[in-house]
Amino acid sequence: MGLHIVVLAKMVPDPEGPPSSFEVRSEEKRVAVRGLPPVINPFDENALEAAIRIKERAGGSITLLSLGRNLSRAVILKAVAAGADASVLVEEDSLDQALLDSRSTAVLLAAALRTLEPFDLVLCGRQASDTNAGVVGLGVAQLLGLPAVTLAQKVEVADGRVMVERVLSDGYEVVECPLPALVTVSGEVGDLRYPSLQAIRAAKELPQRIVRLQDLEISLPIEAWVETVSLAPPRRERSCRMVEADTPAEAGERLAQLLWEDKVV
Amino acid sequence: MTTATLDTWKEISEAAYQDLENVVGTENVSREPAVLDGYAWQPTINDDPAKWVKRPVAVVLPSSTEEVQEVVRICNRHGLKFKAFSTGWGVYSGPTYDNVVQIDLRRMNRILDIDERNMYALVEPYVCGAQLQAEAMKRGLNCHIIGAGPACSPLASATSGWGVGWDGIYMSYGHRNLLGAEWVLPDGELLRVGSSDSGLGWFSPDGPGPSLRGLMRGSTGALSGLGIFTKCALKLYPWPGPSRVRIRGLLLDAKAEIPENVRFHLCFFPDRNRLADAVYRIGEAEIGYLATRTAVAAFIYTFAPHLLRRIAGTSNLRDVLSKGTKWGFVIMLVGASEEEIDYQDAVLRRILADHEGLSIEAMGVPAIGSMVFMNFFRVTAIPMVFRMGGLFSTALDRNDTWDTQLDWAEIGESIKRKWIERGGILDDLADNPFMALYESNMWAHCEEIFQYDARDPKHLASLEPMFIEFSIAAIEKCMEPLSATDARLRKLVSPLMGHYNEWQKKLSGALDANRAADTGMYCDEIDFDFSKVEPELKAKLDRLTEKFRWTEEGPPS
Amino acid sequence: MTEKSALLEKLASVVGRENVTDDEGLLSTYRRGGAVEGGEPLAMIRPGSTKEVRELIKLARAEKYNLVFSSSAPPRLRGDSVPRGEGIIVDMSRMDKIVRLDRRNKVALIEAGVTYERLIPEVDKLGLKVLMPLLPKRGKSVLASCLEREPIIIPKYHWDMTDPMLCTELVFGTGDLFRTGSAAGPGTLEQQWAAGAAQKNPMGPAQTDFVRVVQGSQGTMAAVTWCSLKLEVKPRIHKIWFVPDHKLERLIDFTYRSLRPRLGDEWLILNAYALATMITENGQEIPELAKEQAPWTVIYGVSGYEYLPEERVAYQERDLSRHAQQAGVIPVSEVPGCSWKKMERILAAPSPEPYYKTRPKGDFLDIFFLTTLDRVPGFISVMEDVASEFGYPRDRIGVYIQPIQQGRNVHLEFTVYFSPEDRGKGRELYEAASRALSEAGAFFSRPYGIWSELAYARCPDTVRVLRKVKEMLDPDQVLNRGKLCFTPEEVS
Amino acid sequence: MALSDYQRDMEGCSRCSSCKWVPFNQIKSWRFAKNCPSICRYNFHAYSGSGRMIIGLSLLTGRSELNDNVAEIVYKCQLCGACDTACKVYRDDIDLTEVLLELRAHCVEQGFLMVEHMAMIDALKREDNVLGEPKAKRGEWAEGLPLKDINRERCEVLFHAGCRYSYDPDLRGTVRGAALLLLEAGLDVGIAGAEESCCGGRAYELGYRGEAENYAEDLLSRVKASGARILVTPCADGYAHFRYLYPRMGKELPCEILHMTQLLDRLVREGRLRFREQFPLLFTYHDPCHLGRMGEPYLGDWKGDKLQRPMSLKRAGRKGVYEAPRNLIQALPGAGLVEMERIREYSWCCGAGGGVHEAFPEFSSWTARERVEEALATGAEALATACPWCVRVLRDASREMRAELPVYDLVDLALQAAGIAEKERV
Repeated sequence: MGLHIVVLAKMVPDPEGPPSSFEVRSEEKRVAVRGLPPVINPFDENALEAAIRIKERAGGSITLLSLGRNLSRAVILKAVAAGADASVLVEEDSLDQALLDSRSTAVLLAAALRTLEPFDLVLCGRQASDTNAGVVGLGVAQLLGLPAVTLAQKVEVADGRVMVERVLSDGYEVVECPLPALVTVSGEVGDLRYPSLQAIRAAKELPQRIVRLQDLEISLPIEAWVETVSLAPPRRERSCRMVEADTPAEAGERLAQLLWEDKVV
Repeated sequence: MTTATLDTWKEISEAAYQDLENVVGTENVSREPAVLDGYAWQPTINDDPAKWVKRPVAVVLPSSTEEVQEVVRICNRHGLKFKAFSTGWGVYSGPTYDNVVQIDLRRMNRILDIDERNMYALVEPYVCGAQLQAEAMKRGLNCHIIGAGPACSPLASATSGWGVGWDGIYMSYGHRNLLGAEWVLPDGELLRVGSSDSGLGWFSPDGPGPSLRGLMRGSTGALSGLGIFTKCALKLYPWPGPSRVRIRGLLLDAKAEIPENVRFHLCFFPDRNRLADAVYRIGEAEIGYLATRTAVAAFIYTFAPHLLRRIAGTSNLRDVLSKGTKWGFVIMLVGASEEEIDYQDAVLRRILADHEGLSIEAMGVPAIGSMVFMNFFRVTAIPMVFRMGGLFSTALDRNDTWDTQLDWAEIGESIKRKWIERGGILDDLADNPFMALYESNMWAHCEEIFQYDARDPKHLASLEPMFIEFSIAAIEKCMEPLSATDARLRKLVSPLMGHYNEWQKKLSGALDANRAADTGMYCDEIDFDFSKVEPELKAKLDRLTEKFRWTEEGPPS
Repeated sequence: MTEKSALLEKLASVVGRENVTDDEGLLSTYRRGGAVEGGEPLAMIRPGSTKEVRELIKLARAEKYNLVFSSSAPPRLRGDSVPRGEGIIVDMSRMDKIVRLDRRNKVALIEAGVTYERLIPEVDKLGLKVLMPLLPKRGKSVLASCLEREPIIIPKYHWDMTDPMLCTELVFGTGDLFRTGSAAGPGTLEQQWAAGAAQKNPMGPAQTDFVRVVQGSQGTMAAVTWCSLKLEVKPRIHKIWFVPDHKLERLIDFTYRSLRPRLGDEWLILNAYALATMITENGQEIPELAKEQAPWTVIYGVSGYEYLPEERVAYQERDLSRHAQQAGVIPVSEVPGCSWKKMERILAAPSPEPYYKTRPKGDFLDIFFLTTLDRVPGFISVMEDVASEFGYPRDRIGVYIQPIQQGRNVHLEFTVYFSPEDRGKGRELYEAASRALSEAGAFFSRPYGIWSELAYARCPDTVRVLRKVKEMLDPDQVLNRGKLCFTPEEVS
Repeated sequence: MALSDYQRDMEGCSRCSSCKWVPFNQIKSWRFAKNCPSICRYNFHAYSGSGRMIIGLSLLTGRSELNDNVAEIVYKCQLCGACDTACKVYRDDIDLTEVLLELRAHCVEQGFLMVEHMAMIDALKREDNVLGEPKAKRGEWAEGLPLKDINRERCEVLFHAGCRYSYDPDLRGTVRGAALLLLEAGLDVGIAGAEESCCGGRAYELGYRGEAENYAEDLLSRVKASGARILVTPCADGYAHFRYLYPRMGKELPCEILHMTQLLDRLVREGRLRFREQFPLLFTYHDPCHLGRMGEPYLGDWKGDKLQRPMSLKRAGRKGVYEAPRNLIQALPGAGLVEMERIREYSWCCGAGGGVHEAFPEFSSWTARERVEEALATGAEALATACPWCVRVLRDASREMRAELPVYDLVDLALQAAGIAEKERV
């Protein structure tokens, strides 16, 4: 058996939707989404792309692991079709992605990952586009006792080790660690390739396993460590000031000055 | 009816489903709950507040008589019931049991023959009235279109339902228009009724000897409770007008080119007696192509609810409308020749004069004329009754003389008025009968239509008590409530009418050994829930049933 | 007691001694009827009420009697009331009340024994008319004629095969009483009348039409004690026209054109011989008179009713002459030996005695069935061919074509006339012709005698279901045992 | 809005089946009496307008669950609007098309997506068109034409080519012709070229509302910037979305919106465009759904009980574009027009719409073949229409059927009639 990579993929509402598609429901402490499809969290897509590139070079297999309720088969299918070999869905009505905290998610994923052993590499996005917490990957590594590398822009595997280019604010660094390991991937890796329709249709034949909570070795309920105290849309205050001047040039100058003062530019 | 819930719904067995697939192909059978619910939503003329009827366990779309037979046989084998469904209008189309396979006959949709000279058509179940009429018109013929409108299957109404329509004065009644039928019996065997069973064509529905047409239906059909009709020959009637009536517009904005040999009179009489007498004379004069009594006020309410809601708030206007136009009568005359139409028109005018009636010759009023022409000719107006609130129901009695039917209109109106005042149904000025004459007034029909909004809980709560009240009123009037396709009512009235249902049950037993047909609308009997009925009404019903119950000697004198 | 006198005693216990007889003179008329022969009537009994009819049937069930109901006076033309083997004749002629006549609703309620002869004048007094078959026997029961689906001569009033019969009271072979149509209840007839009803709706009750099963059943399903009958308005003006022509096809064309818009009242087509048979009571004259006629004649009536009668006649005559012109035929007001007035009288009354078909030779046999008008010429040539084979002259066949169901189909009737001593030959021709016509597609909707065998052989599915119905309505085979497809061995 | 906002509409279904038929006044034969491709093809009641409302109600009230089978039913529908029009003949309080759209949005939100539609949406996101063609090539059709670039200058008339016209090589001549005709009439015409993007309407129809709103926003700002007085498009889809969907989303375009046929009709009537060439052909005309009944402008919203909604706000297709294309045919010298049985508000769909062409090509072409049959039954020598999607599928169907029925875009006819075809053709 070759290299076994597991990619963690969270299903989120399409983050590219217009603001009007997101309705903050303060009383329910959640964001309702209207008119947007679920997608794989874009950073997780990057992770999958990274996995596929590794596989292209080093061979092996990729398992896509997702967790939640009502997981869209179509979305999984498209992702799998891009280059994975199998998918595992931890699915239960109680697993509302929008309400699970990072710790619970990590516990569940870690438990699910144990059922997938042996694996060599776990890849996931640097953060999820809906919560932007960026904690789950590290949590999983901690729970499984894996070395973890964050913010990858390039991942390569050779001789039982993983080489990662880490994004820094002013460049990147290269780190290396032994396998098995967990790497969180950043957007710089590049977009997930787009599978052809034939590939998507063919992917229906790839193995898919549905895992229920009772199949996992965990004690329930899982205690959440984070409590949402309140949720409210940011108050947008608009004040309008007219820039007055005799000539357009003068007005422009004054506008620039005001913008500078307001620290907009 | 018992409230239809999903509590008892079970999935069809894999084996039975496989068998169905083998007969009709996978694409023509479904057990998908959402698809099945498409057959369980039957709100029209349904007094169950749930509006849902029983969900079938599967639905199949056979394409031939042989496939229908096979499906019926599968139901027999697997202990399932079947319920056929053509255009599927109204609660009668739906299952009443838990283990029903709904046989949707939609794919059997051909007009197999139109015999122009001998004036009949051979049709399959999913031909609708408007289609048959359009094709008949090309041959100078027309067909009876029932009151439920041109979307309905002429086969279904002639073989399995009622068959009431405005054109009855000239084109009779569904059952009497049959010239033969192909009938898949509840055990899956085939029977052709009449000359077609002898391989001699579809011209005669009776014999040799006794007519098996008598088994398939009576005033009312068995509503699939005694098998499935897969073809029937129906009488066509002369249409001396153009092969196509050119119309612009869809309904209220319609502009029709009205043929020259058609006249349309909207008549008003000063009182009931003169209307009644005039109609008897019209019948004897054998004129008319379509006819109905209509209380114009209610008609306008149905057609233009917005307008009426706005302007009829005042009691004056209501009075003018409901009293001034109460004794209205609509008649369309069609002449095969110029001389004939002139003659009919002259006779009508003479009758009107003799009975102090006046007529608006509606065709002379452009906006009304072109609208009403198709509304009556093709019965396109009918779905308008859904307009006021979304649903309607109707109080049916057994048809007999024109006099009794005018009584029924008044009885219906008085009951309705009470429920309108209670807010139990919508206000259409109460007097809104659907009336028809048959065979030049050989007999007549009336049903009192009422409109409601199923989304209004108060309306929903009114339906069952109203149903009972109308039924009691019919019995009191010595008339069979024609809604006795309801198992509760059947149990009540059968003993008052020669225990007819004992015979229906025997017939069902003779033809349906495995009880495969869904007999809920045919010969089942269940008890009324009288807890919803006012005690004095219940007492009245008890008195009536005591009075009318047949004894060993026959009807009590 | 002899077996016979025991039988008579038992029957008398139901209807009284005076209404039971085994008089051979009376019984002998039930030994033969039409082509049916060999009946063995044991006794005749005349019930006087529905109650007695029911008791009689109950008795028959207990004693396994075969009851043959009969309402009309002889001669027996069809054989339906000739028992198959032994049978007790139940003569309904005592039940002859005209229960009610209703001018407004144009309806009569009559018992089984009421004849055309009795009913016509009563109805006439109200300005109404009875819908007549062609020249019924003088003693013909109106109810029986309807039950046997005798065609009426005004096709526009023949909307459906039950017409003109509407509601009925039935006693099934089980002995159970039943009422059909709007007579079924709730309520008695009187209560219904008080409520304004008039037993005019012929359908039901409810979801079965038992009257249709009883009609055409030749007394095998139920006894019928009374019925309501639709009547029509007696015309203010009435005129008869003849359209003689040597080509039947032209008259068929004319008939199709005219019946479609419901022109005309009476409408029938006769060949020369049948016409001649009708218009003279002197049998000697018939061959000559027939030669003077055109081979074929349409006879139609035109009427004006209460309102604008002249105008009605005028438009109808104009439209009819237009159709005649298009069909290439000419309406005339008399034919040799018969003015339109005379024909009007003939059509309005029962046949004078002796029955008109006996005029040419003393005896005759009819072969009739249903078909459509366009198929008539084909059947005529079949009939003529068979006649020729038997040396029977083609021009001595009587042909009567009666459009029914408003022209959608026709009753086609052939009559062969022969002297009583030639009955054997006549029967041979009749049987051969019946078989040939059946072969050619004749639909014997009223299957008397050998026609049962011919008709039911064609429709096994119908037979299967009919037997189930018979089992249900007459489980002990007490009603006209052995008729139709209900031969005892086959039913049990 | 959400599916639950239409619960009353769904509960109001009387199941009268009017939605399955051409409005009854207009049924002219047995053969062409039905109006809904979906139920005609798949037959279960669930595939009708009524059946879809019942599905919605069933899902909403928890009687059944959404799954792939159900979603597929939801998507096997061209959203042609014929059921809605037929229903509205009788009903004031049911907005059937809205229910169908809500069902799709519901499917999308729940993740029951057709992969083919996902591909369209991804293409849209990547390349700003639903065909997945390169964005950079969008303006190539206009090469060499003296059209203004609205990204740089203002213009009087903004010409929006639409996705299919921009890329379908078969329709290249048509779209160029459209521009040529406008130039011929002396109009000041601009285009967005490579910067033009999809109108987003198809995304809306597929249930991807957020995506649609993004594009509406984009187009609105572009139109504003162009300063155009008129926006004209030969794409019937685009036309309908600009006139109905955009204002409904609160993104009304600040200019007159015309379909190409309307503008051509106007130019011909004003004498600014002359038809010279003879056209001795008998035509029949196919009303594109989006130009006809679905092209009815947004009439305004009604809050509250729809039973009380003024008739002027009832969307029944009456204000669709029916006359302009017919006027154009009749203006062609020597040409005749013979109508099919199903026309105007109750026209039979070409089969392409609602994502059916992409997800269920067999169903799309079945629907188109049915239309070609109907056209052939008129005895017409040619079929004319006014929507690139209709042209595409009807042409394909006619070819598949080996029918001798050329399918014309009205723009091509106008172009030839105006006699400017030859010199400018690419």
